[in-house]
Amino acid sequence: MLVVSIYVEWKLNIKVLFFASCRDLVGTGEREMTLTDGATVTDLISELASEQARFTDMAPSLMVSVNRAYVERDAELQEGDEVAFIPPVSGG
Amino acid sequence: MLVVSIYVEWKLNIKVLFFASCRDLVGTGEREMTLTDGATVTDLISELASEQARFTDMAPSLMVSVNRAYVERDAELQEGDEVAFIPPVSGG
Amino acid sequence: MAADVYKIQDNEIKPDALYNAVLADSNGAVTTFAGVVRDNTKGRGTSYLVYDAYREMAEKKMREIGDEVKDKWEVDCVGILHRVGRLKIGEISVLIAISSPHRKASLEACHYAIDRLKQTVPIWKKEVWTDGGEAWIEGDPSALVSR
Amino acid sequence: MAADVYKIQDNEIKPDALYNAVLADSNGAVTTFAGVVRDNTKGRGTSYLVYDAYREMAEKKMREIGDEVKDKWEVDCVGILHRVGRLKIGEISVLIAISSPHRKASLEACHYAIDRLKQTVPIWKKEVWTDGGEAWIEGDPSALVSR
Repeated sequence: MLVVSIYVEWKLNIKVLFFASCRDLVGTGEREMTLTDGATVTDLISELASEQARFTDMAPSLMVSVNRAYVERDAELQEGDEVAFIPPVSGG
Repeated sequence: MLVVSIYVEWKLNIKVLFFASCRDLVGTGEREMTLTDGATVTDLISELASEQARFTDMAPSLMVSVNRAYVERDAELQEGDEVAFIPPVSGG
Repeated sequence: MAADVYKIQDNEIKPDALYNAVLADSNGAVTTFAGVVRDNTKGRGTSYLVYDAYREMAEKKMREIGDEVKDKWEVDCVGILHRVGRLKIGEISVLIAISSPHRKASLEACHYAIDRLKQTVPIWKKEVWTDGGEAWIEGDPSALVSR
Repeated sequence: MAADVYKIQDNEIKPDALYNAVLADSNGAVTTFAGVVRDNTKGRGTSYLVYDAYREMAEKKMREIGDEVKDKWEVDCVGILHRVGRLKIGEISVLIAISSPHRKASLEACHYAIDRLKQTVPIWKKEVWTDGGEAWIEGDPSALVSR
Protein backbone atom coordinates (compact mmCIF):
# COMPACT_ATOMS: atom_id res chain seq x y z
CA MET A 1 0.00 0.00 0.00
CA LEU A 2 1.26 3.35 -0.96
CA VAL A 3 0.88 6.07 1.71
CA VAL A 4 1.41 9.60 0.57
CA SER A 5 1.64 12.08 3.41
CA ILE A 6 1.43 15.73 2.47
CA TYR A 7 2.56 18.15 5.12
CA VAL A 8 1.12 21.56 4.55
CA GLU A 9 2.70 24.30 6.63
CA TRP A 10 1.28 27.80 6.53
CA LYS A 11 3.74 30.61 6.85
CA LEU A 12 3.13 34.18 7.94
CA ASN A 13 5.03 37.23 6.85
CA ILE A 14 5.48 40.09 9.24
CA LYS A 15 7.34 43.37 9.44
CA VAL A 16 9.56 43.80 12.49
CA LEU A 17 10.78 47.19 13.76
CA PHE A 18 13.68 47.88 16.13
CA PHE A 19 14.34 51.15 17.96
CA ALA A 20 17.09 52.90 19.91
CA SER A 21 19.46 50.46 21.68
CA CYS A 22 17.62 47.53 20.14
CA ARG A 23 18.14 48.91 16.65
CA ASP A 24 21.84 49.34 17.41
CA LEU A 25 22.05 45.72 18.58
CA VAL A 26 20.17 44.21 15.66
CA GLY A 27 21.90 46.48 13.18
CA THR A 28 18.77 47.51 11.36
CA GLY A 29 15.56 49.40 12.07
CA GLU A 30 13.29 47.17 10.03
CA ARG A 31 13.15 43.59 8.75
CA GLU A 32 10.68 41.41 6.92
CA MET A 33 10.44 38.01 8.62
CA THR A 34 8.60 34.79 7.91
CA LEU A 35 7.31 32.65 10.78
CA THR A 36 5.29 29.50 11.10
CA ASP A 37 1.54 29.98 11.32
CA GLY A 38 0.42 30.36 14.93
CA ALA A 39 3.70 31.88 16.02
CA THR A 40 3.57 34.09 19.08
CA VAL A 41 5.74 37.00 20.19
CA THR A 42 7.76 34.50 22.23
CA ASP A 43 8.43 32.48 19.05
CA LEU A 44 9.59 35.63 17.28
CA ILE A 45 11.95 36.45 20.14
CA SER A 46 13.37 32.90 20.00
CA GLU A 47 13.94 33.26 16.28
CA LEU A 48 15.81 36.54 16.73
CA ALA A 49 17.80 35.14 19.66
CA SER A 50 18.86 32.16 17.56
CA GLU A 51 20.38 34.60 15.07
CA GLN A 52 21.96 36.85 17.67
CA ALA A 53 22.66 35.58 21.18
CA ARG A 54 22.77 39.05 22.76
CA PHE A 55 19.13 39.56 21.79
CA THR A 56 18.31 37.05 24.54
CA ASP A 57 19.86 39.35 27.14
CA MET A 58 18.01 42.40 25.93
CA ALA A 59 14.63 40.74 25.37
CA PRO A 60 13.35 40.77 28.98
CA SER A 61 13.48 44.58 29.11
CA LEU A 62 11.68 45.06 25.79
CA MET A 63 8.03 45.89 25.36
CA VAL A 64 6.44 44.56 22.20
CA SER A 65 3.75 46.16 20.11
CA VAL A 66 1.70 44.65 17.32
CA ASN A 67 0.10 47.09 14.93
CA ARG A 68 0.98 49.96 17.28
CA ALA A 69 -0.60 48.58 20.43
CA TYR A 70 1.34 47.01 23.31
CA VAL A 71 0.83 43.23 23.58
CA GLU A 72 1.85 40.43 25.92
CA ARG A 73 4.38 37.75 24.99
CA ASP A 74 1.71 35.16 24.24
CA ALA A 75 0.03 37.25 21.56
CA GLU A 76 -0.36 35.30 18.30
CA LEU A 77 0.94 37.01 15.22
CA GLN A 78 -1.03 37.38 12.00
CA GLU A 79 -0.06 37.77 8.36
CA GLY A 80 0.99 41.36 7.66
CA ASP A 81 1.44 42.37 11.30
CA GLU A 82 3.77 45.23 12.16
CA VAL A 83 5.67 44.12 15.24
CA ALA A 84 7.97 46.50 17.15
CA PHE A 85 10.53 45.92 19.88
CA ILE A 86 10.39 48.83 22.28
CA PRO A 87 13.15 49.43 24.84
CA PRO A 88 12.10 51.28 28.01
CA VAL A 89 10.97 54.64 26.64
CA SER A 90 12.81 57.84 27.50
CA GLY A 91 11.02 60.62 25.68
CA GLY A 92 10.01 63.93 27.16
CA MET B 1 -2.23 130.67 92.06
CA LEU B 2 -2.16 130.64 88.32
CA VAL B 3 -2.18 127.21 86.71
CA VAL B 4 -1.36 127.06 83.03
CA SER B 5 -2.12 123.71 81.40
CA ILE B 6 -0.74 123.16 77.97
CA TYR B 7 -2.27 120.31 76.04
CA VAL B 8 -0.01 119.19 73.28
CA GLU B 9 -1.63 116.81 70.79
CA TRP B 10 0.54 115.26 68.11
CA LYS B 11 -1.10 114.62 64.81
CA LEU B 12 -0.08 112.18 62.12
CA ASN B 13 -0.58 112.53 58.42
CA ILE B 14 -1.16 109.46 56.32
CA LYS B 15 -2.06 108.58 52.75
CA VAL B 16 -5.09 106.26 52.38
CA LEU B 17 -5.79 104.21 49.25
CA PHE B 18 -9.08 102.60 48.21
CA PHE B 19 -9.50 99.95 45.52
CA ALA B 20 -12.23 98.27 43.47
CA SER B 21 -15.62 98.20 45.25
CA CYS B 22 -14.15 100.18 48.14
CA ARG B 23 -12.98 102.92 45.79
CA ASP B 24 -16.46 103.06 44.27
CA LEU B 25 -18.02 103.41 47.74
CA VAL B 26 -15.64 106.08 49.01
CA GLY B 27 -15.71 107.92 45.71
CA THR B 28 -11.95 108.34 45.44
CA GLY B 29 -8.88 106.16 45.10
CA GLU B 30 -6.66 108.20 47.38
CA ARG B 31 -6.96 110.62 50.31
CA GLU B 32 -4.62 112.41 52.65
CA MET B 33 -5.89 112.08 56.23
CA THR B 34 -4.81 113.43 59.59
CA LEU B 35 -5.26 111.31 62.72
CA THR B 36 -4.38 111.64 66.35
CA ASP B 37 -0.99 110.30 67.36
CA GLY B 38 -1.24 106.66 68.39
CA ALA B 39 -4.18 105.98 66.09
CA THR B 40 -4.62 102.39 64.96
CA VAL B 41 -6.22 100.91 61.86
CA THR B 42 -9.42 100.56 63.91
CA ASP B 43 -9.36 104.30 64.62
CA LEU B 44 -8.94 105.04 60.92
CA ILE B 45 -11.90 102.80 60.09
CA SER B 46 -14.02 104.61 62.71
CA GLU B 47 -13.07 107.95 61.24
CA LEU B 48 -14.07 106.82 57.73
CA ALA B 49 -17.28 105.25 59.03
CA SER B 50 -18.22 108.51 60.75
CA GLU B 51 -18.04 110.21 57.38
CA GLN B 52 -19.85 107.48 55.47
CA ALA B 53 -22.08 105.01 57.27
CA ARG B 54 -21.86 102.34 54.53
CA PHE B 55 -18.14 102.06 55.14
CA THR B 56 -19.05 100.32 58.41
CA ASP B 57 -20.81 97.55 56.49
CA MET B 58 -17.94 97.04 54.12
CA ALA B 59 -15.13 97.25 56.68
CA PRO B 60 -15.30 93.67 58.06
CA SER B 61 -14.50 92.21 54.64
CA LEU B 62 -11.55 94.51 53.98
CA MET B 63 -7.92 93.64 54.45
CA VAL B 64 -5.67 96.52 55.40
CA SER B 65 -2.09 97.08 54.39
CA VAL B 66 0.39 99.57 55.76
CA ASN B 67 3.31 100.41 53.53
CA ARG B 68 2.39 97.49 51.25
CA ALA B 69 2.29 94.76 53.91
CA TYR B 70 -0.89 93.29 55.36
CA VAL B 71 -1.51 94.29 59.00
CA GLU B 72 -4.01 93.53 61.73
CA ARG B 73 -6.61 96.02 62.96
CA ASP B 74 -4.61 96.95 66.05
CA ALA B 75 -1.56 98.11 64.08
CA GLU B 76 -0.50 101.62 65.11
CA LEU B 77 -0.10 104.08 62.30
CA GLN B 78 2.94 106.29 61.84
CA GLU B 79 3.52 109.64 60.18
CA GLY B 80 3.75 109.22 56.43
CA ASP B 81 2.27 105.71 56.30
CA GLU B 82 0.59 104.52 53.13
CA VAL B 83 -2.53 102.67 54.25
CA ALA B 84 -4.68 100.72 51.78
CA PHE B 85 -8.13 99.16 52.10
CA ILE B 86 -8.16 95.93 50.18
CA PRO B 87 -11.42 94.13 49.30
CA PRO B 88 -11.16 90.34 48.85
CA VAL B 89 -8.81 90.03 45.90
CA SER B 90 -9.96 88.54 42.60
CA GLY B 91 -6.97 88.67 40.29
CA GLY B 92 -5.76 85.88 38.08
CA MET C 1 20.74 85.42 31.38
CA ALA C 2 17.70 83.99 33.12
CA ALA C 3 15.99 86.28 35.63
CA ASP C 4 12.86 86.65 37.73
CA VAL C 5 10.13 88.96 36.48
CA TYR C 6 7.27 90.42 38.57
CA LYS C 7 5.27 93.04 36.77
CA ILE C 8 1.86 94.66 36.51
CA GLN C 9 1.37 95.90 32.97
CA ASP C 10 -1.19 97.74 30.86
CA ASN C 11 -0.35 96.29 27.49
CA GLU C 12 -1.09 92.91 25.97
CA ILE C 13 0.58 89.79 27.42
CA LYS C 14 1.82 87.32 24.82
CA PRO C 15 1.76 83.60 25.75
CA ASP C 16 5.55 83.29 25.39
CA ALA C 17 6.34 86.63 27.07
CA LEU C 18 8.21 85.02 29.98
CA TYR C 19 9.70 81.95 28.35
CA ASN C 20 13.08 83.33 27.36
CA ALA C 21 13.37 85.37 30.53
CA VAL C 22 13.15 82.37 32.85
CA LEU C 23 15.05 79.77 30.81
CA ALA C 24 18.67 78.93 31.62
CA ASP C 25 20.91 76.21 30.15
CA SER C 26 20.63 74.16 33.33
CA ASN C 27 16.82 73.94 33.02
CA GLY C 28 15.03 70.90 31.68
CA ALA C 29 11.50 72.19 32.20
CA VAL C 30 9.44 75.36 31.89
CA THR C 31 5.81 75.33 33.00
CA THR C 32 3.67 78.26 31.93
CA PHE C 33 0.18 79.09 33.16
CA ALA C 34 -1.95 81.59 31.25
CA GLY C 35 -5.16 82.91 32.78
CA VAL C 36 -7.42 83.99 29.94
CA VAL C 37 -10.62 86.06 29.76
CA ARG C 38 -13.43 83.53 29.35
CA ASP C 39 -16.63 84.34 27.46
CA ASN C 40 -18.91 83.45 30.36
CA THR C 41 -19.18 82.98 34.12
CA LYS C 42 -21.50 80.14 35.04
CA GLY C 43 -23.32 80.63 31.77
CA ARG C 44 -23.76 84.43 32.01
CA GLY C 45 -22.16 86.00 28.94
CA THR C 46 -19.11 88.19 29.59
CA SER C 47 -18.60 91.27 27.44
CA TYR C 48 -15.19 92.26 28.84
CA LEU C 49 -13.26 92.51 32.10
CA VAL C 50 -11.57 95.40 33.86
CA TYR C 51 -8.65 94.66 36.18
CA ASP C 52 -7.54 97.09 38.88
CA ALA C 53 -4.40 96.62 40.97
CA TYR C 54 -2.54 98.18 43.85
CA ARG C 55 0.48 98.09 41.58
CA GLU C 56 3.42 98.53 43.94
CA MET C 57 2.05 96.13 46.53
CA ALA C 58 0.92 93.64 43.87
CA GLU C 59 4.43 93.44 42.45
CA LYS C 60 5.81 93.05 45.98
CA LYS C 61 3.36 90.22 46.78
CA MET C 62 4.16 88.52 43.46
CA ARG C 63 7.84 88.63 44.36
CA GLU C 64 6.99 87.12 47.76
CA ILE C 65 5.20 84.27 45.95
CA GLY C 66 8.30 83.74 43.83
CA ASP C 67 10.50 83.65 46.93
CA GLU C 68 8.11 81.25 48.65
CA VAL C 69 8.10 78.96 45.61
CA LYS C 70 11.90 78.91 45.55
CA ASP C 71 11.93 77.90 49.23
CA LYS C 72 9.55 75.01 48.63
CA TRP C 73 10.77 73.64 45.28
CA GLU C 74 14.02 73.35 43.40
CA VAL C 75 13.13 75.88 40.75
CA ASP C 76 15.38 78.29 38.99
CA CYS C 77 13.50 81.38 37.81
CA VAL C 78 9.97 82.65 38.36
CA GLY C 79 8.13 85.10 36.14
CA ILE C 80 4.72 86.58 36.92
CA LEU C 81 2.93 89.16 34.78
CA HIS C 82 -0.54 90.53 35.46
CA ARG C 83 -2.37 92.88 33.21
CA VAL C 84 -4.64 95.74 34.29
CA GLY C 85 -7.22 97.80 32.44
CA ARG C 86 -9.86 96.59 30.02
CA LEU C 87 -9.43 93.06 28.61
CA LYS C 88 -11.29 91.35 25.80
CA ILE C 89 -12.37 87.69 25.61
CA GLY C 90 -9.34 85.51 24.85
CA GLU C 91 -6.75 87.97 26.17
CA ILE C 92 -4.30 86.91 28.85
CA SER C 93 -4.87 88.45 32.29
CA VAL C 94 -2.10 86.60 34.13
CA LEU C 95 0.97 84.70 32.98
CA ILE C 96 3.24 82.64 35.22
CA ALA C 97 6.33 80.81 33.97
CA ILE C 98 8.66 78.77 36.16
CA SER C 99 11.85 77.01 35.10
CA SER C 100 13.53 74.13 36.89
CA PRO C 101 16.10 71.41 36.27
CA HIS C 102 13.43 68.68 36.58
CA ARG C 103 9.79 68.78 35.58
CA LYS C 104 7.99 68.05 38.84
CA ALA C 105 9.25 71.20 40.56
CA SER C 106 8.15 73.61 37.84
CA LEU C 107 4.75 71.91 37.47
CA GLU C 108 3.94 71.92 41.18
CA ALA C 109 5.38 75.39 41.74
CA CYS C 110 3.37 76.87 38.89
CA HIS C 111 0.14 75.42 40.28
CA TYR C 112 0.96 76.75 43.73
CA ALA C 113 1.91 80.19 42.42
CA ILE C 114 -1.40 80.83 40.63
CA ASP C 115 -3.39 79.58 43.64
CA ARG C 116 -1.39 81.88 45.90
CA LEU C 117 -1.70 84.85 43.54
CA LYS C 118 -5.46 84.55 43.76
CA GLN C 119 -5.24 84.69 47.56
CA THR C 120 -2.70 87.39 48.34
CA VAL C 121 -2.05 89.72 45.43
CA PRO C 122 -4.09 92.97 45.54
CA ILE C 123 -5.72 92.81 42.13
CA TRP C 124 -9.43 92.98 41.39
CA LYS C 125 -11.58 91.98 38.48
CA LYS C 126 -14.73 93.74 37.36
CA GLU C 127 -16.98 91.68 35.11
CA VAL C 128 -19.04 93.50 32.53
CA TRP C 129 -21.67 91.15 31.20
CA THR C 130 -23.34 91.04 27.80
CA ASP C 131 -26.68 91.73 29.51
CA GLY C 132 -25.38 95.15 30.59
CA GLY C 133 -24.73 94.33 34.24
CA GLU C 134 -21.35 94.79 35.87
CA ALA C 135 -19.78 94.05 39.25
CA TRP C 136 -16.47 93.90 41.06
CA ILE C 137 -15.78 90.25 41.77
CA GLU C 138 -14.66 89.49 45.29
CA GLY C 139 -12.58 86.47 46.20
CA ASP C 140 -13.00 84.39 49.30
CA PRO C 141 -11.90 86.54 52.29
CA SER C 142 -11.01 83.41 54.28
CA ALA C 143 -8.29 82.70 51.74
CA LEU C 144 -6.34 85.56 53.28
CA VAL C 145 -6.23 84.13 56.80
CA SER C 146 -2.81 82.74 56.01
CA ARG C 147 -1.06 85.56 54.26
CA MET D 1 -11.34 76.91 16.09
CA ALA D 2 -9.61 75.11 18.96
CA ALA D 3 -8.43 71.59 18.17
CA ASP D 4 -6.31 68.77 19.54
CA VAL D 5 -2.79 68.33 18.15
CA TYR D 6 -0.63 65.20 18.45
CA LYS D 7 2.51 65.33 16.38
CA ILE D 8 6.08 64.08 16.10
CA GLN D 9 8.11 66.65 14.24
CA ASP D 10 11.66 67.19 12.97
CA ASN D 11 11.76 70.96 13.07
CA GLU D 12 12.08 73.38 15.98
CA ILE D 13 9.26 73.65 18.52
CA LYS D 14 8.45 77.23 19.58
CA PRO D 15 7.22 77.73 23.18
CA ASP D 16 3.88 79.15 21.98
CA ALA D 17 3.42 76.62 19.15
CA LEU D 18 0.27 75.09 20.66
CA TYR D 19 -1.26 78.07 22.43
CA ASN D 20 -3.58 79.34 19.70
CA ALA D 21 -4.45 75.81 18.61
CA VAL D 22 -5.88 74.79 21.98
CA LEU D 23 -7.51 78.07 23.07
CA ALA D 24 -11.26 78.58 22.72
CA ASP D 25 -13.43 81.49 23.93
CA SER D 26 -14.87 79.33 26.70
CA ASN D 27 -11.41 78.71 28.21
CA GLY D 28 -10.10 80.56 31.23
CA ALA D 29 -6.80 78.72 31.49
CA VAL D 30 -4.02 77.28 29.34
CA THR D 31 -1.19 75.36 31.00
CA THR D 32 1.89 74.68 28.89
CA PHE D 33 4.76 72.38 29.73
CA ALA D 34 8.01 72.61 27.79
CA GLY D 35 10.65 69.93 28.18
CA VAL D 36 13.99 71.48 27.30
CA VAL D 37 17.45 70.04 26.58
CA ARG D 38 19.44 70.62 29.76
CA ASP D 39 23.20 71.18 29.71
CA ASN D 40 23.95 68.33 32.12
CA THR D 41 22.70 65.08 33.63
CA LYS D 42 23.69 64.71 37.27
CA GLY D 43 26.64 66.98 36.61
CA ARG D 44 27.95 65.25 33.46
CA GLY D 45 28.03 67.81 30.66
CA THR D 46 25.64 67.22 27.77
CA SER D 47 26.77 68.15 24.26
CA TYR D 48 23.48 67.42 22.48
CA LEU D 49 20.62 64.92 22.42
CA VAL D 50 19.24 62.72 19.67
CA TYR D 51 15.59 61.66 19.88
CA ASP D 52 14.24 58.64 18.03
CA ALA D 53 10.55 57.76 17.83
CA TYR D 54 8.25 55.08 16.50
CA ARG D 55 6.36 57.91 14.88
CA GLU D 56 2.99 56.41 14.04
CA MET D 57 2.64 54.61 17.36
CA ALA D 58 3.96 57.62 19.30
CA GLU D 59 1.29 59.88 17.81
CA LYS D 60 -1.32 57.21 18.58
CA LYS D 61 -0.17 56.92 22.21
CA MET D 62 -0.11 60.72 22.58
CA ARG D 63 -3.71 60.84 21.36
CA GLU D 64 -4.58 58.13 23.92
CA ILE D 65 -3.07 60.33 26.64
CA GLY D 66 -5.19 63.24 25.42
CA ASP D 67 -8.32 61.07 25.51
CA GLU D 68 -7.45 59.79 28.98
CA VAL D 69 -6.91 63.35 30.23
CA LYS D 70 -10.30 64.40 28.87
CA ASP D 71 -11.94 61.51 30.71
CA LYS D 72 -10.34 62.50 34.01
CA TRP D 73 -10.57 66.30 33.92
CA GLU D 74 -12.87 68.93 32.49
CA VAL D 75 -10.43 70.14 29.87
CA ASP D 76 -11.19 71.40 26.40
CA CYS D 77 -8.25 70.82 24.04
CA VAL D 78 -4.98 68.95 24.34
CA GLY D 79 -1.89 69.53 22.23
CA ILE D 80 1.27 67.42 22.38
CA LEU D 81 4.32 67.92 20.17
CA HIS D 82 7.53 65.90 20.41
CA ARG D 83 10.59 66.59 18.38
CA VAL D 84 12.98 63.98 16.94
CA GLY D 85 16.50 64.21 15.56
CA ARG D 86 19.41 66.14 16.98
CA LEU D 87 18.62 68.81 19.59
CA LYS D 88 20.87 71.48 21.07
CA ILE D 89 20.95 72.71 24.67
CA GLY D 90 17.96 74.97 25.31
CA GLU D 91 15.81 73.55 22.51
CA ILE D 92 12.35 72.18 23.26
CA SER D 93 12.01 68.40 23.01
CA VAL D 94 8.38 68.14 24.11
CA LEU D 95 5.57 70.67 24.40
CA ILE D 96 2.19 70.01 26.00
CA ALA D 97 -0.59 72.60 26.16
CA ILE D 98 -4.01 72.01 27.71
CA SER D 99 -6.92 74.42 27.83
CA SER D 100 -9.83 74.34 30.26
CA PRO D 101 -12.61 76.56 31.57
CA HIS D 102 -11.04 76.59 35.08
CA ARG D 103 -7.40 76.52 36.06
CA LYS D 104 -7.17 73.41 38.22
CA ALA D 105 -8.11 71.04 35.40
CA SER D 106 -5.50 72.28 32.94
CA LEU D 107 -2.76 72.36 35.61
CA GLU D 108 -3.39 68.84 36.88
CA ALA D 109 -4.00 67.43 33.40
CA CYS D 110 -0.76 68.91 32.07
CA HIS D 111 1.24 67.36 34.91
CA TYR D 112 -0.42 64.01 34.32
CA ALA D 113 0.10 64.15 30.56
CA ILE D 114 3.87 64.66 30.73
CA ASP D 115 4.24 61.91 33.37
CA ARG D 116 2.21 59.57 31.18
CA LEU D 117 4.14 60.50 28.03
CA LYS D 118 7.34 59.44 29.74
CA GLN D 119 5.80 56.04 30.51
CA THR D 120 3.95 55.00 27.40
CA VAL D 121 5.02 56.91 24.29
CA PRO D 122 7.66 55.09 22.19
CA ILE D 123 10.32 57.79 22.02
CA TRP D 124 13.96 57.42 23.04
CA LYS D 125 16.67 59.85 23.94
CA LYS D 126 20.35 59.39 23.24
CA GLU D 127 22.65 61.57 25.32
CA VAL D 128 25.90 62.68 23.77
CA TRP D 129 28.13 64.05 26.49
CA THR D 130 30.82 66.70 26.30
CA ASP D 131 33.36 64.05 27.38
CA GLY D 132 32.70 62.18 24.12
CA GLY D 133 30.57 59.38 25.58
CA GLU D 134 27.08 58.63 24.35
CA ALA D 135 24.26 56.29 25.31
CA TRP D 136 20.62 55.58 24.71
CA ILE D 137 18.77 56.48 27.90
CA GLU D 138 16.30 53.88 29.10
CA GLY D 139 13.32 54.72 31.27
CA ASP D 140 12.03 52.60 34.11
CA PRO D 141 10.52 49.43 32.57
CA SER D 142 8.19 49.01 35.56
CA ALA D 143 6.46 52.23 34.53
CA LEU D 144 4.94 50.32 31.66
CA VAL D 145 3.22 47.70 33.79
CA SER D 146 0.07 49.76 33.56
CA ARG D 147 -0.12 50.74 29.94
